[in-house]
Amino acid sequence: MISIQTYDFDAAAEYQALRASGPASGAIVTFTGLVRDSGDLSGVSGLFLEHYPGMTEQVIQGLIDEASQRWDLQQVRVIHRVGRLALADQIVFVGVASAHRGDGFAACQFLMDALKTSAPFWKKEITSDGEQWVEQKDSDLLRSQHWE
Amino acid sequence: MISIQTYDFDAAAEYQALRASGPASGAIVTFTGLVRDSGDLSGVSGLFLEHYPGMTEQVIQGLIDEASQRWDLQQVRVIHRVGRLALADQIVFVGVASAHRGDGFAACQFLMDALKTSAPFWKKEITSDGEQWVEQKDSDLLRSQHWE
Amino acid sequence: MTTPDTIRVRFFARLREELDTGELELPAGSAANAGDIARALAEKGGPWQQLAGDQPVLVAVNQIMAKPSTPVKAGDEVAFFPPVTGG
Amino acid sequence: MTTPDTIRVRFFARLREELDTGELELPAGSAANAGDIARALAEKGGPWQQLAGDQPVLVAVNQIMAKPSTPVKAGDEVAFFPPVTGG
Repeated sequence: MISIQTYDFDAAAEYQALRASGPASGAIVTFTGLVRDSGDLSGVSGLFLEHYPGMTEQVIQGLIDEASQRWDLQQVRVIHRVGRLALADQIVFVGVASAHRGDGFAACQFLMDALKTSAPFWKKEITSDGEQWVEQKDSDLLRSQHWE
Repeated sequence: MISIQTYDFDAAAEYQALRASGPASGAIVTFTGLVRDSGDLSGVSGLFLEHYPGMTEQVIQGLIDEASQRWDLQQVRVIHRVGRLALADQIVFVGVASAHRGDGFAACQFLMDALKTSAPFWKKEITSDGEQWVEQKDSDLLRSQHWE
Repeated sequence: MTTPDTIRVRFFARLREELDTGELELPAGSAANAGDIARALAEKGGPWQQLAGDQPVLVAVNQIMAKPSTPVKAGDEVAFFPPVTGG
Repeated sequence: MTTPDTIRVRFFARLREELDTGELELPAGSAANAGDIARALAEKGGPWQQLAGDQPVLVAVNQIMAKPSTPVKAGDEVAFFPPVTGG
């Protein structure tokens, strides 16, 4: 399931939903991204996140389909927030339930790497001196190419 | 922080503690292992977990120290239950807070792989037909060697 | 139902801000592919030039990642945006 | 404080069950290393033979993973157990 939303999410409720995915699930891997104080700029006090409604959901569904073909997964959950976020706010959640931990770790990491390079989201960092659109990282591109 | 305990843990509280690790944390990766219905045996209704008190904690502390040297981590939490567990019960929790997701994923996966092959825990599967000690998996040894 | 005779062009993030434009419409006959649209808009000068410049600009046609050579026709939605930075 | 003149030997999991023994004490002078202890106990026969057999049995000395050649002395704790299966 995919949610793109301005409001916060409850990571605990998402974990419980993954845990309820059935008696074959032996592993739950979750990733949560938080607004941290230094990105391209230092002294970051918040972010503004823009996305391309419609396309974003399609791209993420494609990534989940690909992950489900490559690994043996019981359940996948992706949440991405958009709009204004403050320092330490939750930005993104990727959770995977699987029988074996290897599949769960690989799928969760693949989805995060691919989200960073393929899903139409754009992040602007806000500091007391102003704001600036974040540049795409070469390291993110390399991470994503690793899965191809 | 390391806990070896017979009682259940609250994954939501552990996540919140990792989230509170400070404004430099941008990534939280968690792994939770659950009792699943098929392991070496099928129709598993529960597990019995034994450990070597004292040595277990030392080994896990050594693994956390190693992970903290290899990757840039803000906080690490390991919980492992022992004693009798039922189907779908939580067995183990490894949570890592880090600035960047690459460090968090690598450290969390390293700790789980190493726990499986280095920490003195032994698992017995319980079914309606009886019980049987689990054999160590070659796949776990290979996963762990990957980090050496 | 009548088919629209225009192409909807959208801009996101830094591009949207620098062009001061979220979307516009172009007559469908003016462009055979996404690259034609970028080149036509670049002729407006100023910040529009970056659509045909050296800076990486991504393009999607009907909400699917595309290339300059991807054909476009009446009723299509073409979007230009910078490399993505979510997650 | 007097130094104990024995070595504490412990068994875990399947070994503990098959030997029907969680721990025992041996006189310290009887063994120079962990392998000596395994071989001495294997002479008890029956399930004890596996301590010197082909099945993998791990050994720890003073709660640190060790080898048969690891020296042991009075007051040490030596543990034998199967390959671990936690997590």
